[in-house]
Amino acid sequence: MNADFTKEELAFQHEVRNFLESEFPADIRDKVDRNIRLSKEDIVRWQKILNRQGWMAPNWPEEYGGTGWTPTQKYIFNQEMGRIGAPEPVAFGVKMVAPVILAYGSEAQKQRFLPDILESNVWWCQGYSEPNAGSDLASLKTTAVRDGDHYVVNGTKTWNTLGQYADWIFCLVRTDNTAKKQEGISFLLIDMASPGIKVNPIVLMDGSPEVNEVVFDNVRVPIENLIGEENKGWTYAKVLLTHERTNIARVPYTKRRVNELKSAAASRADGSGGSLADDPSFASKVAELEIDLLALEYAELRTLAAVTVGKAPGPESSILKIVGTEVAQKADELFLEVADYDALPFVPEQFEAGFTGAALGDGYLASTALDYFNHRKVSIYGGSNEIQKNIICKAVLGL
Amino acid sequence: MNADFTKEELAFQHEVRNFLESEFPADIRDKVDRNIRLSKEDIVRWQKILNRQGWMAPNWPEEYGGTGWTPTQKYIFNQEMGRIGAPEPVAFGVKMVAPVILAYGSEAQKQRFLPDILESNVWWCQGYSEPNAGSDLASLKTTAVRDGDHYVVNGTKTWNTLGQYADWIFCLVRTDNTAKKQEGISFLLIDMASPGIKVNPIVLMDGSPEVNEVVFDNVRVPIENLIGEENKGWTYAKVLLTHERTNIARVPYTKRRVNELKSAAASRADGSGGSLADDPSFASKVAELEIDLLALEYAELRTLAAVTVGKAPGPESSILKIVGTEVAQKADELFLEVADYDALPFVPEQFEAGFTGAALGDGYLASTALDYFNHRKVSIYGGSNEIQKNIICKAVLGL
Amino acid sequence: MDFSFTEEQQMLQDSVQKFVRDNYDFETRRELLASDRGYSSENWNLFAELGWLTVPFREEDGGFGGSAVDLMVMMEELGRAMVLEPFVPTAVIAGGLISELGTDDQKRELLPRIMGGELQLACAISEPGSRFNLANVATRAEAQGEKVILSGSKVAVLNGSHADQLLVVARSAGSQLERNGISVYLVDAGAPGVKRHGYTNVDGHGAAAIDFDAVEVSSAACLGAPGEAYAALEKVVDRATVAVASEAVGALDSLLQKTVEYSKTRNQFGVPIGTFQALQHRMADMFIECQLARSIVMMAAMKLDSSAGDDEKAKAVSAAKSRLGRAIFKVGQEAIQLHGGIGITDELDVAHLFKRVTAIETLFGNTDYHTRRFASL
Amino acid sequence: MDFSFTEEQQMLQDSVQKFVRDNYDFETRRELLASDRGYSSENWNLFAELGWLTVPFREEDGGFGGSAVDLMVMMEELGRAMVLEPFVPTAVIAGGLISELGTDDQKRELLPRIMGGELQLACAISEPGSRFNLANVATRAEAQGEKVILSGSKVAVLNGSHADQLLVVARSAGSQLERNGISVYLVDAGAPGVKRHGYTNVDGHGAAAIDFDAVEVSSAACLGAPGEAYAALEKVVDRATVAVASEAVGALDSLLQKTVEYSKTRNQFGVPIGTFQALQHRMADMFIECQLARSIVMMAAMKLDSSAGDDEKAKAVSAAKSRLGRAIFKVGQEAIQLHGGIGITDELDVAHLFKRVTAIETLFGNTDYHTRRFASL
Repeated sequence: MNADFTKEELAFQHEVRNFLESEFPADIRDKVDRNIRLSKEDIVRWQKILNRQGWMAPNWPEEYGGTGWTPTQKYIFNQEMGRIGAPEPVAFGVKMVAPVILAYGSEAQKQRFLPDILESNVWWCQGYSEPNAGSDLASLKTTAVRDGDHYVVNGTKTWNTLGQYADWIFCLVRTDNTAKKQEGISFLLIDMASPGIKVNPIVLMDGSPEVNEVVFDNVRVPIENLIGEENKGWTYAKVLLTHERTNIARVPYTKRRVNELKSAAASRADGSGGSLADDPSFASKVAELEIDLLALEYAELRTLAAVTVGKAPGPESSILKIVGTEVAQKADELFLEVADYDALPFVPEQFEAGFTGAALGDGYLASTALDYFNHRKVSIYGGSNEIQKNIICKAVLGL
Repeated sequence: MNADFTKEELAFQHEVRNFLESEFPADIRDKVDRNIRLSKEDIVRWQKILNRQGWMAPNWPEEYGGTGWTPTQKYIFNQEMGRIGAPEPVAFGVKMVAPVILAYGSEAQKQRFLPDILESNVWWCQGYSEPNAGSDLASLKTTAVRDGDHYVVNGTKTWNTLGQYADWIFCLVRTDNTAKKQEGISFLLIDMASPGIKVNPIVLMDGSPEVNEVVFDNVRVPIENLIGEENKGWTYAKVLLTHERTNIARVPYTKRRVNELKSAAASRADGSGGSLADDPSFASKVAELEIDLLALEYAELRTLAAVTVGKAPGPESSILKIVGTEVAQKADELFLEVADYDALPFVPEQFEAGFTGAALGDGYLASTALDYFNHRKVSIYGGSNEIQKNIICKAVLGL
Repeated sequence: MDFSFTEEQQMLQDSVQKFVRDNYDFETRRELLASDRGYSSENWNLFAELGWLTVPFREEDGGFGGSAVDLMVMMEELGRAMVLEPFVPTAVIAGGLISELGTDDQKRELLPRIMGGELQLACAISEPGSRFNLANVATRAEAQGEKVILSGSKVAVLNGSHADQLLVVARSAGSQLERNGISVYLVDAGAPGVKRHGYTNVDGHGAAAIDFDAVEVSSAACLGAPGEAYAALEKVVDRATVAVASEAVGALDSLLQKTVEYSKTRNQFGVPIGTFQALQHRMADMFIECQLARSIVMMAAMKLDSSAGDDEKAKAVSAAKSRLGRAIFKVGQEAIQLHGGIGITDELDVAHLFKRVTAIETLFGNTDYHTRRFASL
Repeated sequence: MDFSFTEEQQMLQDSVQKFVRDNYDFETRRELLASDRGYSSENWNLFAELGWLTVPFREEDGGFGGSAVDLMVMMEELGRAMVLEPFVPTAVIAGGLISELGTDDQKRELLPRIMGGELQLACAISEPGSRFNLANVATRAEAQGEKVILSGSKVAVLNGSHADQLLVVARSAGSQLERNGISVYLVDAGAPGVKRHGYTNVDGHGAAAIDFDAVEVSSAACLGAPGEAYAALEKVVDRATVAVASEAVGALDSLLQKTVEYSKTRNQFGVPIGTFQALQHRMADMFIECQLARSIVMMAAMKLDSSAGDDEKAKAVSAAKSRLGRAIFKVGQEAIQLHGGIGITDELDVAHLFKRVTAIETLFGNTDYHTRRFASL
């Protein structure tokens, strides 16, 4: 056991840091620092820069454009990205649909879809959840009925994140109504430009234009867009869910949040002549949060190490989801405490580029209540924390 | 609504306080202050003093020796008892078996048993739990089989508190094996001197000689010792469990603990030249505890008020059990923090009267780990906190 | 000691319950939120007609009686339905300050107009960096003959954008953190030098940041004697704290009730999620939190109405707000979590209740502030 | 970065696992607890034979290698079985101080005897009122020519009642809270003026309160140079902290495992209690706590062995002990609660595990102490 980076790892860290410092666009970095929402164009521009460097898809096999990095290198890369605030590539393409295509798609599908993901030419979104299939995802009802060389898709998908930008959607659809609920599901890729698709925005309580409902009304999908075998979609989705847990704990992101929290507290008056950072009881709460984050980081590193020696990460990684979201939400709570009344104004447009109205309160802090509200989602989505606990009980504790 | 005591209530408070200051024996008070275990003789002596004053059984009807107090008076009495550290009468007689006898016993049983309880001539203990019937109390297996004008009792009762002192035991026994499990249970009073009864001490993890297992081997019990009807015992026990929740939250006791905690912290060095009480983060924890206790106290007062206007206290009083035990256990944790290394020595004999060895550490604090260990029981006994939550779910929330 | 409502309190409760049942369903409230003012002037007039605006005031001032328990009864019902009308800023805070500090003339002039629903008021207390410390006042009130010149910046002024008149907490003497030297001035919202930047809070309630740029008022605009306002300010803010705490108690009850109902109808894995014991016990915990919050807020209201001393009253209020704050985090977060995705959408009342109670956690001092205030008293 | 065990570490783990499996079942341990010493001298000799007593020491001193990770591997297995032998006081703390501070002569004289199992040592650090502050030393070491006179009172001296020799932390210069001026002296446990009051801690481990009443030692009894011991003391106590933290990680794992097993066999309401989802999720929470505690203790051990600076190492240790402390309360309390009544009896190993981890929460600084130390570094 050794906590030190090797000389090679240190050199890699140096390389990543140099690249990010020089290539992460200053205007995007400024938006991140000021908590301005990034546009689709910002995101795509940054992803194309990453791709030029060959770092768009560290999780892919090298032959398709992956990096061939060791788990420690991936860890270093994520740390450095988080340190500077550079956003990870949007997950739906590179981390969610691509691994399914890589594992179960035909060679033709790989050639057709993967390069556009790598080059950020096509924006993907996810069509898993439905209004009546939340934690019980397998109870989904969207149907795909074979009609000649097409499937005809009908149904409604929900909690579709950033679907307003999407060119394609990957869906779990029911192709067999007679089988057990997990066994009649197929994995289908659908062009969002197909006739019969309607995207309805869902307004969240923080006012963010982030998720949508996607309605399919007799949408015709060519059968060559089916991944793998019909009725095997659940298996594909599930295997990938278990294996693709890279950075699920989001340690680098929360580390950055905690650093911002500490610097906000340091410059924040306590109302009685001092600074909030000097308040021992607040300092203890921040210390506990940092300590939790450290424990989480090493729990993740242990999981990565297990992967290195060939073990599957296994259901223990449910811990990373649970604790990762709890720690992030705790940071939001402490931000509320720092911000006091500055947390309360609801002026979402001040986080959009080009807002010219008067800033309210301490600029950065003015989003704290909205962040707190928005981030309630993280313990709900991606398999709610309750579902993760069920997994631990069943698969780890044998209960 | 009015938080002020009336003139009459203030006069009553004065009366109680004067009585306790003059009549609570100094030697017993000293033992309480020094955390020395009280002997059976101490307890009986004090109860007889209370009884001389007519205050032994505030929960009984006046005709049998009750006080006729209002709920506010009972509250005041409990507060004052707790303030000075005077122990409440042992519950098994006056608060547990007596209400059952009062409600369901024959006049002959009342005349035979109640006076001895009032006068502390007979020590009662409880025979409810069994090794395989804990939270699922109704699954008890101790049998009572009719044989002429006797029942023959066989089985094992456990978690029998202070049974080593007891003259009589009240038991739930199974009189019908064919009925549904709640419906074959009877309520039986048994003389502990009966042949065939064996009391085996159970050593708890704090070393305290507090609980026992009571084994019944063909114990013959006269049928006149049956309370009410055969096979109705579960109903009797359950109705009383719901109604007899006086002081279940043990607010006066925990208030006293918190005061002791604060004074211990005030005289405790923080290791760096100050006192622990001045430590802001410790002070915040104590404040939270005091605030919880205040919330609990008013939750209890609201329940008492509901009783006054004729409502049954109802399952909401499960809150009092849950929060009362959690708050008391939290106080134990904070004591551990105050005591640091002085919490650790295991010298239980130093809490027995007449101990002459050298005291270890700060006298009072030397019991803190033992208290912490011992008090884990409070969230387990009397219907575990999990069972209380089940009651809330079912009876209050309709789940 | 007595825990029963008076007949008047019972009637008041019935009256508010009827109003919200008839006038304040979620859709109606959404329309109000989307309106310019963010609340309904018709409702405000109705409040006046129903006599609710007299509740915070003493009988000798023409009020209903003005007990904290009266306020509690009313606010709890308003809280259940998330009523938006600015009752606390106008009637409890501004009205309370006038009632506590005002001369007889000032009371005669202003209180009937408040009770009649003719006057919207806001009180400018907080400043950038003052946090919850009421003595932290940098806004200056400089006497110039018969005039007083007000200069400074105020933030988080509740109802600040719609108020007709403003009560401005300013320092006529002393240094920034001192309790002495604090005064309250009545200022016309449209007076020269008053710059209002109105906005809506996350809970839908209106507020404003207001700059006072050498605003000239008559020295008679001071409520009572200059420099003596601190004690009354603390008292009135404590009363407002109990008012919003009571509102939160009602809102938390709604959150619990809606969560329990949802759990009985939402099916997952073939059964209602309310049959899952892990979720059941969490709802039991929510119930416990609601009951403890209710109990301690009731305690604070009763103490304010009792013969207890000032410090004991302040301590009771801080105990309540501190304990309530923990309940707000716990019950609010669990209500959202148990609702799942639907709980974080703007479509559902649960999200709005959550936002309101979260805002209340901050209002007039957050959990941590009140825990320390409790410990220090 | 590397998370795998070396072959030696793997062998060490196997060796300890075999020992506790063969020699340390719960009944055997109960007999040891009831014995005069409270542990087995035969076991101690076996530790020496197996080479375990060399684990904390550097290779150049004849040791196994002395990495913190080595210690962690060993302590975790000892923790699972609640091994009572005083490995930490003798080998980690006293041995560590000799190793860090001792002259070559002192090391040559003492270390082989420790590793050979011939010497029991105890280190007298804490004093009444010193709490966890290692610099808070009132015990005086007064030089008188070639002699040094030690006077003062020590408490909570682990292994203090059975040690052959004592290491006494005393002040040869400076004021009570100063880091400079602290020395460590080797004192014969039977020396005139040494008054030992031995007792057993709640976890079954022996300890003593020891008074030093003008105890005379040679000035050569000082480990290394007088007045310079603080840094080494802090370093050694940090290492001992990681050792007992690792022991607790093993014990917490045992608590979880035993609770899960019990829940599968204990029937209530006709089914095993492990089928109740509310209890299942609480066991999942216990599992999470165990994993976080294990991860952060591993982090601390790895940091101690790394090239990190002193403050970073100290900070890592405090992070681990702080986080572990929370896990101890949570996992320990839940293990007892889920066992119900049987869990609080002395009959069950669960109660003994609970007592040991509770004691470890206090040892070398409790949760709160280490949270602040983390924040201050």
